[in-house]
Amino acid sequence: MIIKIDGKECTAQKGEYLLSIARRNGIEIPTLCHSDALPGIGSCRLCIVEVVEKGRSRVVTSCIFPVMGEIEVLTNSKKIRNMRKTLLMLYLARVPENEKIKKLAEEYGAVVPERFSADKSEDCILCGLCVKACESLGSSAISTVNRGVTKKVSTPYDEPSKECIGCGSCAYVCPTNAMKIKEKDGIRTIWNKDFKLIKCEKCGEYFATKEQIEYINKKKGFNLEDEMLCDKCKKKKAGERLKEVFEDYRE
Amino acid sequence: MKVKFFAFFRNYAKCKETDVPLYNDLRELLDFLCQKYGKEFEGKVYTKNREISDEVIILINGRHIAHLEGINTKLKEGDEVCIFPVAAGG
Amino acid sequence: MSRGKLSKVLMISPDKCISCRTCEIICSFTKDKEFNPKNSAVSVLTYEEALISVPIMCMHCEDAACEKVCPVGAIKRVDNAVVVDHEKCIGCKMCISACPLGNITFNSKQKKIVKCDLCGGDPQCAKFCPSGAIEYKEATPNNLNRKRIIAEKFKELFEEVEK
Amino acid sequence: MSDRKIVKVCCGTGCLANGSGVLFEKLLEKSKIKGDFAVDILVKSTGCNGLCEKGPLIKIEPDGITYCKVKLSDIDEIYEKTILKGEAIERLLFSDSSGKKTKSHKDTEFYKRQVKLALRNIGEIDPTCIEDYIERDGYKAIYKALFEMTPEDIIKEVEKSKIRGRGGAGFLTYRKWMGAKKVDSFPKYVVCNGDEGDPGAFMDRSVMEGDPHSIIEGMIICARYLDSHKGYIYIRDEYGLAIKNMKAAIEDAKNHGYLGKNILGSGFDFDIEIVRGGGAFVCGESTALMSSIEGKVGEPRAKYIHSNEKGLWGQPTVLNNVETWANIPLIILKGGEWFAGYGTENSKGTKVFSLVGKVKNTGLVEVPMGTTLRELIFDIGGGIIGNKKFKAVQTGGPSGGCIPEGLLDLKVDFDTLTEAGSMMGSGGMIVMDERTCMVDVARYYIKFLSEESCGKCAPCREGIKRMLEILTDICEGRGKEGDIELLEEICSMVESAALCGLGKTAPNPVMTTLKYFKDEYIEHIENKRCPAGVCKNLTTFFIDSEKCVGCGLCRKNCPADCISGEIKKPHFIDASKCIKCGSCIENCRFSAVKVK
Amino acid sequence: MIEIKDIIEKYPREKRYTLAMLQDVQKQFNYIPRQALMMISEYVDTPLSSLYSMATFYKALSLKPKGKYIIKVCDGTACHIRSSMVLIDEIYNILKIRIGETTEDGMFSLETVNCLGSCAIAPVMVVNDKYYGKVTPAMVREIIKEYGGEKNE
Amino acid sequence: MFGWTGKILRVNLTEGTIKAEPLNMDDAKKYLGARGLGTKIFMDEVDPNVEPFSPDNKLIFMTGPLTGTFASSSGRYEVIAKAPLTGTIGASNSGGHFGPELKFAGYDGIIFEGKSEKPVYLYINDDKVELRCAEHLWGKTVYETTDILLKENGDDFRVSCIGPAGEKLVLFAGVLNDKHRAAGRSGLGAVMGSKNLKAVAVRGSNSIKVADPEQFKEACIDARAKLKAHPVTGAGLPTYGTEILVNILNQSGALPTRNWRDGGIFENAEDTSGEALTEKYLVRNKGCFGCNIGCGRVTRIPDGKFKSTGEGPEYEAGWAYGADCGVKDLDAICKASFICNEYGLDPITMGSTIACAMELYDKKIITKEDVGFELKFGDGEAIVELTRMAALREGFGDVLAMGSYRMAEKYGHPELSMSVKKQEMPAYDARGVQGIGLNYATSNRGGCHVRGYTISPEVLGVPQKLDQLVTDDKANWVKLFQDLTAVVDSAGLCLFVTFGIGLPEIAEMLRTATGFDMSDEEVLKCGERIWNLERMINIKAGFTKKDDTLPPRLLSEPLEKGPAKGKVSGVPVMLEEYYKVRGWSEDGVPTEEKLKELEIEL
Repeated sequence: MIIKIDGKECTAQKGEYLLSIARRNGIEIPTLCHSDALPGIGSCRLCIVEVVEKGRSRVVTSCIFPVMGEIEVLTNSKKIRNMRKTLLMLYLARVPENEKIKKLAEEYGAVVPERFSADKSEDCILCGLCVKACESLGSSAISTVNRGVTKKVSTPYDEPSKECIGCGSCAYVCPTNAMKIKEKDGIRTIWNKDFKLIKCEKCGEYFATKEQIEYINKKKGFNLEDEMLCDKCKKKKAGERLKEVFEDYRE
Repeated sequence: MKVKFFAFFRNYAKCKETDVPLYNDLRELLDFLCQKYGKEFEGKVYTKNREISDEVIILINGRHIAHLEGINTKLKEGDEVCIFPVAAGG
Repeated sequence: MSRGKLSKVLMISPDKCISCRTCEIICSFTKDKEFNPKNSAVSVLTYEEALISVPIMCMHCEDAACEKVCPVGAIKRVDNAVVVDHEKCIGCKMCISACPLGNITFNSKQKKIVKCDLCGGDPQCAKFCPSGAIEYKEATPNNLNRKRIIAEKFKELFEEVEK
Repeated sequence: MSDRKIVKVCCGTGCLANGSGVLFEKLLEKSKIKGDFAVDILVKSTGCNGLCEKGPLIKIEPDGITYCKVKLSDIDEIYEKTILKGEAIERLLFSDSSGKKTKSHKDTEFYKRQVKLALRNIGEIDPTCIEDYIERDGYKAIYKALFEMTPEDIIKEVEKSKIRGRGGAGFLTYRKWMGAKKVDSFPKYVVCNGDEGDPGAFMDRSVMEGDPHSIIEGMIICARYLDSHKGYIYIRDEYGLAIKNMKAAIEDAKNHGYLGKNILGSGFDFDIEIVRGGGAFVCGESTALMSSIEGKVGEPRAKYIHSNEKGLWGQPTVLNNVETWANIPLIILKGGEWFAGYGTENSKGTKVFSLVGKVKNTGLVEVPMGTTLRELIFDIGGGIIGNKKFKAVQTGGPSGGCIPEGLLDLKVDFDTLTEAGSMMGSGGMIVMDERTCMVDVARYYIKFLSEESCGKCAPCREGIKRMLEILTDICEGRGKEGDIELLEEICSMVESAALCGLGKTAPNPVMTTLKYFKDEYIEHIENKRCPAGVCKNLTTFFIDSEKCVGCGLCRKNCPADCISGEIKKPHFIDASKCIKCGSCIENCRFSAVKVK
Repeated sequence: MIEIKDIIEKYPREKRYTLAMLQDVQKQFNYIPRQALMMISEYVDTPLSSLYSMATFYKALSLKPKGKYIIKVCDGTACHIRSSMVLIDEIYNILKIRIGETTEDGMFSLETVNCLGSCAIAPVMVVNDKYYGKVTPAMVREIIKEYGGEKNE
Repeated sequence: MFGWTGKILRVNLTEGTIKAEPLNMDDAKKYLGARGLGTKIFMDEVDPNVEPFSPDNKLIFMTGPLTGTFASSSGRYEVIAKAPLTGTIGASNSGGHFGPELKFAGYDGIIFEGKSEKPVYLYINDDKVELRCAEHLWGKTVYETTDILLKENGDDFRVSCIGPAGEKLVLFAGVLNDKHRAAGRSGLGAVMGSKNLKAVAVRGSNSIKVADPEQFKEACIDARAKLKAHPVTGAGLPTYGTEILVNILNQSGALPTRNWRDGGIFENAEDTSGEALTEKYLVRNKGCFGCNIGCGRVTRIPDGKFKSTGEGPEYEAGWAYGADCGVKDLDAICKASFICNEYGLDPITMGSTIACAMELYDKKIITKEDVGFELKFGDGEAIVELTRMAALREGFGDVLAMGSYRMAEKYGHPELSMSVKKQEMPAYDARGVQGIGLNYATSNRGGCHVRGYTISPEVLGVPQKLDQLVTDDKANWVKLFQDLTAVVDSAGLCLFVTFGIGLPEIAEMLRTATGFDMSDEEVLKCGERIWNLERMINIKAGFTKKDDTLPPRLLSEPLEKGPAKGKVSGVPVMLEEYYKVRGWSEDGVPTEEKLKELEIEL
């Protein structure tokens, strides 16, 4: 099936999400809460586009809009740009110092009216990606807490979570870099929980939390306890072996 | 007369130098050598049009054949012909 | 699945490697359009005493640990390559810990997993290796055999140490 | 056979709050007095009659006498005079705005103009008594649906009725059902949305409390059509009585073979479970409600795939509102055409409204679609309390909007309300007078939404937060130039970009007040004055010495003791002490208290 | 004393009953003890975080103990325009608690609700399950007295 | 920022301060990078008359816009300072991996100022840049220093350092990186030593971006394909390394033998040839960063007393220790060359200086007493021992450490030094190859072949064959080669790419990398600009026309055999023409108009 995105003809499978069709065709639609790995959340609303179907235009969220028929899509119409601008104004009002949002806001010409109060240290836009990522790991150490304007992301009781393995996926998927992970003296601190990092037996570099290794062993049935090496040293070790193999081979 | 080979020409000739009968000119000598050392040698010395290849340097008594009469340079007894691949360094 | 793709393997010949790291440069460029050997999926390890350099990259294992450990299915076998879908990656780095060979790394600047994907069937490292130390070759019985011998020796060596 | 008197004591939440429970106990006690009477007394507690304002209400049948505002001390007299002798007690009769007394409530203007379909049984039956329901043709429709009609027949009737969902959006019910039917995936679910959350609306509560079987019957019919075997009724946890009555009704229905395995021997199984809501307005949104039933946080999801195709646990699910379900048995029993005989071109049947606010007769009313607002408010509702000036009527709850006087002749149906910038919603109708500040109303709704938004999507969460910030500032005298434009900008974005219905309609209260009452905003922002005298920082009350007769009522009612004056002489307000509660203005009978 | 375990085990081990369990616990204890959250988490095999999320999402649930008597003042539209907020002020005057707070002796908690569906008798106030309609500040004092409040004066 | 990283480190060794400064983009566009840009900075900041070992001399490390990219052979960086050996502007170029690593760390270059009180080394790990104590490294060889620094800081560091020779201010000490790669000539290692700067250790994890990635890649692929296809860069160099030239030059009669005394034919050339090296010593090839050629040799002296491994020797080193010293023992030649790397010396100057000493000895100007042992031409053991001694300034080594000119001068025979501007000429006899003589005479850093390698057309016929025995038109060729070389050096490429590709390919890579819209001609103009700037520095330092000459031997002693029999160098004739071609005055000074045309501001 062929759909038209910004005038470009794109082939699409029925039920495919609009955002991924657009991306596949090199059409960039801004989004903050999308990850291919995780079920669509549709919370950031930045990826809204106009869909014209049977002469009727409507605004849809491209990341979760399944294409069911031959439609025409406008990803960057004036209307959409204006909406994104207002939305980014609201985002920027929420996280005034966040670089990512500042950049996007600038792109869309969004300026925050002075009247809005703001917490300058805030970086979270509550998109919920971190929660989904943690869930996909099976840890679910964090969740959204409260609702409405008081909503936030946290661990139960704001205390160090038993489930958290300190992998940092939450920080990885976070579009605004809101997660504060501290690493100091072999201790990784995330969500108020301190993790002792495992030291590479060779180079002494800290490379993973004990809980991560346990996770791999327990949940995935591995046995990674023999020799704890960082990726670089593992590679060196493998290289060493290969070298030996080839030395033999050469002779 | 003497022909000296250098670099991988030694691989084709399987020697560093060889004494050959006198030939009239360079072309005759090269034809003889091609016959003697085979296709690979020929491929390096000649182009498809049987002109001297760009990839070979031939000196006759230390003079580059470009400054002599090229492939038609006459040869005489006692001449020393050196065959190099084009090479450089520094 | 195209048979053509299936029938090629990445072969390395450390004896030919001149440690120029062209593979690293082109690999990082292919992935990021920038030059940065630290972000390359292939690394050239040089052993001075042994007078040898080894280009090392993902072996695309049959039963890949990285694929198994990924919680979101971001690592999948595509034809003969084990490939990371970066859009799907959630950065838990389990694959890095799980890979026994250290062939998955993390680019902390770009926040990205770095792993060989055979460039979609046209590995650039092999294409531009000036010395033939990395080659993408038809899986002839000969080549496969060589690869197998090396793999076995490799395994042997590993097991020796592990035990 | 002795003369049988049926005493119906309204035990809806409204009347209970006014003490009807005690009356019922007392009457029940009285009825058990064994005496040599010619009458056989049956005392029933019924659901809400709608006229809560006048409660507690007691009806005595077959005499057709209705008493209002009954006190415990009146019971003996009622027993002696009315029950035993059939005499009406004048003092307790309903008197309308003109003061005219009416013997039966049915003769009042309030009732006369109503057409009770969804509310057909309420106030007439004891909701905990299934026999009452059966007696009034209850469960007849399922006999028809199970034994006489094919699923095709069922949907045809629903289609003919053209009934639209009473929950708010007004989606055609038969389409929803058909959509779920089409999907070849089982199980399928039937859900009743009883999470009535709109402030100012209580239609659903009263149906669930007063006529639970009608809902159950409606759901069974749909289940039969869909071949669904499981239904859920999602009820707000706050609705204690509704839950209790629904539960009892389900039990009774099971005991009578209307629910459970092999219903009435038809071989068809259907069961209903009650799920208590957790107290979240957003759970009235269908997808959020389903999440809640699944045991999750009640966050909505996008509806690009309709929930009738992928709903509860991803299965086809028909979700209808309480009032819709209550109408279904009638449609099956009397035919879709009959139902479509009521209402307007595109909105068929009747609609229940909860008419509240500054209107004389507050309560539940059911009228045919197309009745004008004026009829509703002035004829049925009896006009504005204290004969003050009507200002606006708010419909549709937080998702709706405020309709000004100029549109009073609007025929109320789904489409006209939407056109006016409001919406039908579930039927809340709040009347506002000149003492209502429209900016405050907008602020009130946005505040409500700021607490009730689930917070998932940014336009709604952040938009509402900022709108509230602006509106609060305006109400508290910190309004700035440009605020109106900013509000408009945010509104228009939130309207299109929010994820769910709640978010998309959240700007409505702001947009309609801005549309119809922009002057009030400007007055607040530019002149720092609240014309309605509601926004405390912007209000100064004063007493018009020309009008003040010195009755002292204001002084007595002033909680701040800031009014002084001698009897029969003009009074004064000490503005420095005034807490701007407005009790003086409410209590003055001479319109002498004014807002500067 | 009913134990948490008894409440939970009334329900099958299915996630969909978590809300019901939480509500029952809430009803029993006037809040959701931490232990209950953990037990439910284990019972229905659901992460603690998702239960915590629910417990903080739904207004009917509370993680902090509430008073013996929960005063709910309706701030639905109808009540609002009939000055329900004045009642809140009055309650503060009497009990010195604001919305969301509980008196020190643990007797009263004050909440607002967004419509109790009793708009016709606005403003409405509810103490535990008992409704009071057309409440005035003066009535507030009386009602609180009924429940043994107003000790302060 | 494309091509360049846009940042330069300024390290004040006196103060111990470090700061990162933005790159001047106007200069970058005019002088490209590496040699050009470094020289421009030198010009702007340093008095041309500065004493080389004064703290006021600055030592500049600079990369080019192509350094560290996919452009083949882009592992280059340049070291620039006032040169102790020559007193000219010194600019020496090296490959390996250090230069790219510096760019990956985020810097186009480093300017070292002043002098540290104690030995230090500069530690660079991306943004973390520190001067660290190097007392434990002082006295250590290049290999040892490198190993220690890698061990201390991690094996993904790259080290550029000096050996004992640099520390001891040997006038031809080099700066070595990756152990075996040298910015060898003109004594810049001694400048580094004079500053008490032992090493620079760098590790970088940043990316180098180019303006048009796709076009740039295309340009690089095109260049790589041409290099692969060319017989020199695709076959000759990879197979035999640079030593392949020994036999060719020898057969052409232009291999200077025994301090250029015995003409251009060395009877034992075959023993020291690339063929011999390949057969007996070569272990494997080695490429510098991103090199498509891979001319580097990892070599092993398999047995005997010199048994060891190392890299090289390159043709020039092989010649300096071989033909020039009359040595045919390849073991000794390799070993001596290895020691140069280990101790941080320039093997051309070293070998030539020994050759000069051998002639002095042969002429009995110096004796066994001076040297400590006999010093005859052809003595393999002597070249090894003297190299070590020179590096450590032991005994006669202290004399050798001055270079041939100062040594010969000391003994009253400066004419026996085969040097131009006191720097020893390399391995092509200017009598047998006329053009290269003009290049030697005019090279801005003294006797040098890689400022304008006319050997390529004159001997090898690349890109076309010129007659090496004539002087006609050589001025034009020399100018062209000098300017193009300046471009290649400044771009960050290896000069060897010019065997396979030319200006169009290089200019295209530069354009697509930097995004600057420059025509081929404008690129070449950059080269000319650089050349003239270097010339101006030398003029300001007091160099004149009389310095643009060759040793008298080449001007007056005709060759006695071989194809160039009877020839002397035609430099005096060619020089006049050269000045004209360059647009300089008769005295060899760039005219006002020329400087204006080239937009050189002084």
